[in-house]
Amino acid sequence: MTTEQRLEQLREQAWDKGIVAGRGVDVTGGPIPRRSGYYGQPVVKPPVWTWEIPIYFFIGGLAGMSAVIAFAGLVFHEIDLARTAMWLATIGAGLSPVLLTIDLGRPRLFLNMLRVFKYKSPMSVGAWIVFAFGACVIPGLIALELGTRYSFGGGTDQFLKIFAHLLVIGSAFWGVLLATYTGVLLGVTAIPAWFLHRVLLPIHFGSAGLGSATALLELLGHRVAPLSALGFLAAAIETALWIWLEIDKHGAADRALHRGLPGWLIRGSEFLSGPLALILRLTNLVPLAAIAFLLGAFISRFGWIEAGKVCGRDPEAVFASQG
Amino acid sequence: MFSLISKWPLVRQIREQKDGTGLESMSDKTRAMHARIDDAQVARSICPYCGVGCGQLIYHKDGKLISIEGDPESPISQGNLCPKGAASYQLLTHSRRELKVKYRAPRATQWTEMSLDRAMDMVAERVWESRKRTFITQENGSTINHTTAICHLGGATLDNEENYLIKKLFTGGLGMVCVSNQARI
Amino acid sequence: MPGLGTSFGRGGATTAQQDLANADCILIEGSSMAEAHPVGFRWVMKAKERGATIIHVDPRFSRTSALADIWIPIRAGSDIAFLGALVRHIIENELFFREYVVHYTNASCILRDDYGDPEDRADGYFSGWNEDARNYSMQSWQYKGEGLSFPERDLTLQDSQCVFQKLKRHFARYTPEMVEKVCGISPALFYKVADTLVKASGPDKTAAICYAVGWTQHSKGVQIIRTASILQLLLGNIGRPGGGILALRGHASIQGSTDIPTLYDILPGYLPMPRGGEEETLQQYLDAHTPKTGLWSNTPSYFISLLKAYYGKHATAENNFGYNWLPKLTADHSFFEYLYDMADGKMEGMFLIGQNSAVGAPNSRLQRKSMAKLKWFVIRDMVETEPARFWRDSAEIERGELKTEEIETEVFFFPAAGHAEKEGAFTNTQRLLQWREKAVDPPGDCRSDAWFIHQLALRLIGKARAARDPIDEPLRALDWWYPEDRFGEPKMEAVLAEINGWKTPVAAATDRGSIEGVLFGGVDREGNHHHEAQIDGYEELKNDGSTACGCWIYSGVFSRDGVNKANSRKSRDYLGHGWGFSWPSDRRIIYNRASARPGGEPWSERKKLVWWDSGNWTGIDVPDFKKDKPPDYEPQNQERGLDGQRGDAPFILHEDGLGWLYVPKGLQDGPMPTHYEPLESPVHNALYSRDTNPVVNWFTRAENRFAPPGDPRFPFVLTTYRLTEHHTGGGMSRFLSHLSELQPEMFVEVSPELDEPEWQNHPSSRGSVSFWRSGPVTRQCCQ
Amino acid sequence: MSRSWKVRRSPATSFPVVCRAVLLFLIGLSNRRPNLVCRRIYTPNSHLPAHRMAEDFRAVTARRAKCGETMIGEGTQSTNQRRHNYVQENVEVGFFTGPTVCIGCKACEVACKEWNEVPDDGFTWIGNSYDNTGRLGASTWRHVLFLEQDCQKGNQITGLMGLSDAQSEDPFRWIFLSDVCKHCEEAGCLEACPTGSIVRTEVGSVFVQNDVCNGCGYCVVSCPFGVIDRRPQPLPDAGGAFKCTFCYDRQKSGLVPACAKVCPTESIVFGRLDDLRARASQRVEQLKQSGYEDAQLYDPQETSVRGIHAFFLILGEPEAYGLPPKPQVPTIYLKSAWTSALLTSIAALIAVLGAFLFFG
Repeated sequence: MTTEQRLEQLREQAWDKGIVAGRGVDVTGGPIPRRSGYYGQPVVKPPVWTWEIPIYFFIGGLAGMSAVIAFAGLVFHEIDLARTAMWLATIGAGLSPVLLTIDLGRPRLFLNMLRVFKYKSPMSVGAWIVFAFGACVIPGLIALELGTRYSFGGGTDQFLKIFAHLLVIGSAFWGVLLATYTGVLLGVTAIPAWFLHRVLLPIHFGSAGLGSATALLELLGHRVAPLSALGFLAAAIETALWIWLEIDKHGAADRALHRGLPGWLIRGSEFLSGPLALILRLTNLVPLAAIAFLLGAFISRFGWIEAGKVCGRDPEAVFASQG
Repeated sequence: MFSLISKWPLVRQIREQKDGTGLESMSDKTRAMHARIDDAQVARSICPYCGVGCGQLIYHKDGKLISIEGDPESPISQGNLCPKGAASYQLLTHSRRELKVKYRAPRATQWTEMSLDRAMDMVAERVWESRKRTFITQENGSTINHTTAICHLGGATLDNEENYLIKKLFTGGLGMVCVSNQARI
Repeated sequence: MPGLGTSFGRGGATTAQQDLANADCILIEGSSMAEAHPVGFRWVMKAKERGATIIHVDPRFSRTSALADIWIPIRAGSDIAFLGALVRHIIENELFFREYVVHYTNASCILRDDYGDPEDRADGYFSGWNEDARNYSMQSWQYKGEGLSFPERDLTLQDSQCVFQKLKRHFARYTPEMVEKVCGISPALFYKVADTLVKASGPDKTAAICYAVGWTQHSKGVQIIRTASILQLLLGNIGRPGGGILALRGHASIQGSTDIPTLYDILPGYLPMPRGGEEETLQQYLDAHTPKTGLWSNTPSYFISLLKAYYGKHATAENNFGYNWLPKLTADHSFFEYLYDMADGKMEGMFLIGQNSAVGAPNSRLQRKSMAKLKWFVIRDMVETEPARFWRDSAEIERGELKTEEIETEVFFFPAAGHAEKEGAFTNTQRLLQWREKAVDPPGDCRSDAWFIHQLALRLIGKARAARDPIDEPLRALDWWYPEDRFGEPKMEAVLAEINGWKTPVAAATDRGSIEGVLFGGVDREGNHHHEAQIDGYEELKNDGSTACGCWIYSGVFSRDGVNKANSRKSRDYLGHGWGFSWPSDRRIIYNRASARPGGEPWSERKKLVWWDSGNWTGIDVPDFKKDKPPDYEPQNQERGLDGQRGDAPFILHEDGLGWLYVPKGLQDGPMPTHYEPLESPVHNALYSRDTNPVVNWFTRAENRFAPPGDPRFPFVLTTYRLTEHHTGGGMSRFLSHLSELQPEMFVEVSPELDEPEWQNHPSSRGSVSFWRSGPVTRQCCQ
Repeated sequence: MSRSWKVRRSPATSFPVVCRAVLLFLIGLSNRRPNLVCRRIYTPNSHLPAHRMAEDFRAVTARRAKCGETMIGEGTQSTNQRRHNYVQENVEVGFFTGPTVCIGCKACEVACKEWNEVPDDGFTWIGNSYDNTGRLGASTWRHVLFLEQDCQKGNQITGLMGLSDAQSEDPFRWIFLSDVCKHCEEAGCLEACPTGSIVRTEVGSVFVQNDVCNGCGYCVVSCPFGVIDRRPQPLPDAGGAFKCTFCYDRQKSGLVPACAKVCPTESIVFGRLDDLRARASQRVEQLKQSGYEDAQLYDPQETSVRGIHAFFLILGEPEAYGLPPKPQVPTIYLKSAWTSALLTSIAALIAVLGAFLFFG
């Protein structure tokens, strides 16, 4: 039935009875707004970031911490481990800018990231860290590969080795910052669920990065004791962070972390990379523990971004955080 | 090359020891920025919407409209406009404005385009014939000289001069009496 | 505007918007001024900032109410009861401005003994009612004495037949208790308003009233305005700074469209259209419309000058200046009447210029169906509005009532030029003519409406010259002399020059262009001698054909000095002298003689405007009075014209020069306002046995059903209003993204008490409004 | 000058859900209470200068500019109309916006979009009062709030309210206020921007350079007021971050920002920041004396934002306007977050080296 026919019916019904029955539904917000703030409108803006950013957080953390392991491997003559770790770091260093660029509103202006250096902007510092990390890791890997194969012989190899060592030290330096700065990036914002946990976030992202690097290296066949120890450590820290997060609640301000989709994502991821990984390691199911940890670390980043979105849309969270 | 590097805001920032939030980060475009009405001509006009009669300044350049703003010297509006007045630039430039004469023949289902001259000729012909058919010179013994079979309904955004011409032609010339306007609706 | 016209003399706002800032109290009723006239409302806000009290009386709590000091909810259509009660309150408690009322109003005039008031039998009828013809004979409404010009008066206001006593009696039952019953306004609120208004009036204070279509569109709109006029006259607020009644017009040139009307019953300058039968000859017409005294006593000069403007050299004393060429009225030819002709297929063609009758006019469904009966239909607009596409895309097509393939109507759509693409003048709500300069050429085939009329006229006049048919004589005689530009657009200043008026040629002169005050070289399109110098004002108009003037009240706008005053842009004072031209004769606050005491000195220093100073009227505004008539002037032996009016008679258009509390002529529905219910009111009249205005033509027919008053099937009232973000039918706002996004849907606002599920659909006897509240998306299907 | 920004908690109101007050009509005239006593009498602002008709109006307005009254009527002398050299002279400018004269016409929204060629952002009927804009965003740089509240506005009498003895059972007020980017003294977006696209201009405003912005989106989460946003596809110029530019291009040419120029009741006042602040505090005092007991300035100078260039006069609490009561610029979190990050980094280095040392 067309709207016009329906209207015609209504008209006749009206002429006969005066009143036409129908269904009514409440207007949002009216008569007087009962929702907090201005008709429940968000006070701050939720992040516009999409899937690229949590994946970048995961890959960046993994790559950064891989560079640290590579550095330790080099120092303690675990050359194979160091090489694999450097490969991971390099792949990560290559993927990170790609992911970041895809997420930009105007990818063609990516280079503007290096237009200025603003120490008060974690994004600017981060861009320079990613740049510096890439600048160390990629030549570092090349030097390492060439140097360890003794392709040139003699002095050149020696030079390459030293060069590789220096670059791997640099990689480790930038890598560890790459893995942790992302926590600062989220912590230094106006989103209550993030800034209220600005101390926890770098620790979490750091340990998740370290654990992920360890787990992936283990899955790639490097079943050595130091990695196992690091795996235990990371899982233990994640368990501790979970407990911290459960205790350090801020009511409405960070309820996005505990409720709904982001709540379950964070809780689930912490379970995977915390207690579950720990138990699996204790029961010597190392590959399973590694997978659990990787999965947890991966999901966790989505959880945190999602929490930011939910929290950003919630005016009460902002008011509560400023109460 | 050197000049390119020296234009790099980072270099400028380091040289001037700034934190990158100020003028050192401005692009050439920003530095050259100015209001687009700066070198425009202006016509003084009146807002076409309600009866308040706000003064408008119509900025135009090379036969193109650039912007419409309130006229600060108007004793009524003193430079202000309401949302409709503020949107009057869009009123004149929006994409759904019709620019062509359109004709619909009897029983046709579509418009056809037509030249302005031809349409005017046809309208004149229709008026002429209808008037001839329906003109009444006498009724009940008195001279009335009118036609009631052609009517006019005008909006109230027409100029006084346009209304004057309408009344002069339709009533004074053609003898139409069914002449009405938004003012009586 | 018969409401203002009959009360004061001129059908226009008595004051200027910026003068509202000087008011001590502003009563806004029948208007949501903040929403419909936001920029005009700035002066209300200015007044509020200066300490004035803003009162908004409206059924709906609108943006205006939100800014007012007092919002009074009133039942729709009960305005006369409320205002009438204020009148009663002021009279009963002796709160009126006695000196003003005694000297400047007709309170003291004595009525004939056979005058009968609706109060006599509480039936709602005045004396002289003719039930068969459904109209009044107005004989019994007249004054005692020498007609309207020299009535008998009792300055003590004690005579039981005087207007004041009749007014007192007429409103005697309009008590606060009655207000509570009829309007739903509690006595406490009523007294609050009454006190505020009275305290803000007097020699040192003034109050203003603003209204809009919330009054005028009622079946008794004229009488609501009349009640407000009575109130303002009693309080002494007319013609004084910060006082007056401001009629708020909804369109750029509504005022202009009545001053220079495209209306069936009046000619430019409010001259009545001649009627068939009783106005067969020019002399009969002039006799019927020329009073002895007042400004209208010069009607022959105004009318003959208009005929000279229309027919130029063809209008001669021998052919009665072409009076026979003017069509004569034989009936009501208003829009509502000819709509039925259209519906019946009697109308052959229609011009719709810049109007949207398929959306904006009453019973739009009937409008669209009637259009399909036309032979040809010409529409001019900037966008393809609903009337332009009634034949292919309308509710009737969708409903199957009309079929595109069966509609015989030929439709011509002409794209119109916008306001910046043509020149011309608008007359705004305060009678101010403001010129618009052309900024750019119109795009494509867009042309001004003047171009259209001009080109049509040239074609038709050409046909008439070729045809030699006697009925085409007026066309051949029509003085179409206008010079044009390269697009064929007539020069609008030439039209304005004709509207202002000039001296007609007396003898062939050689060098026209060099004579002072002759515009456009004094020649027509063929280069023939056409006109002489401009005139400076309507005072110069003559009834012998030596002057021509297109609209006498606009005379002076383009005078001998050759300055287009509508385009002057240097405002010298707060009233805006030097900016535009305010008719008549650049008077910004009209009837301003009333701003001085009868003796000529200002009522107070704070409220001074115009005063008598050493032999002349002078002041801030242009005096709306004969410049050198002393305040103590008295006509000795019934002189004619302005000399027949006293020196303390500010309302110079009225024969007696007085403000009319009581209107002895000019109104069909009674000399004093009486409360009637609106046509389809859900309740009966609590004051009189008659429910609705007796003289109203209901225009009832099958397609246009009405519910009788008190019909239990229709217990609710639906009113409409303008949103700030939109304009009338929407042709100038719905197509603009920046406006539409602000109010993208139609919606209905409902009192919470009535917010019941069945209120999803709002039916009336002619249609229904349906809206969906799920989204909450709303949609109105008009009528 | 008192920094009058403060937070007060209103007592929980127990007023019933009030009539929408947009009464289309009244029938059934029951429930009227007769014999009400007129208790509250409106008193005009007695301290305002008595206006004399005959005086030149510019002289009057010049005098009036010194008190807290609005600028309506100042004409070409109004700071909303006259040309200026603020950019060339490095004068800090601001907007002072108040709800007591705002009529909710939305001219500021339209004028902003017309001048800055901002696209429309959807035709959605939200149904929140008369507000179909919702909030500030990438394509909405001015937003007029329509706030319905169940309390009285000054001494306003709405229907029976304000006259009855028991305050009223149906208090109601409708407030309009034009919201805009605050142009913070310490601006979160400005500090966060990695590209230097966002800059502080000569007049103290915060300006996004559209040709530089690459749309990283970090400013979006760094604004404590939720103003700036990234423009989504398919709108023109999508991908970049946008917000109020303070009409920087106009200001460079000596023109007033479009929204202030257009405002019919001069509810938006543009001018020198110090002048505006002085005017604003006077205005608050004036309003408090004339019955607006809950009038306050919203200019958070005591928080880390250190004041805003576009500040507001509000009635009631900031939360109702969607304004954060204590906005903080995110950079205050830098220290703790970076400390945590650096300690984590050091700990990670030690842990890895340690693991290899002890377990290797």
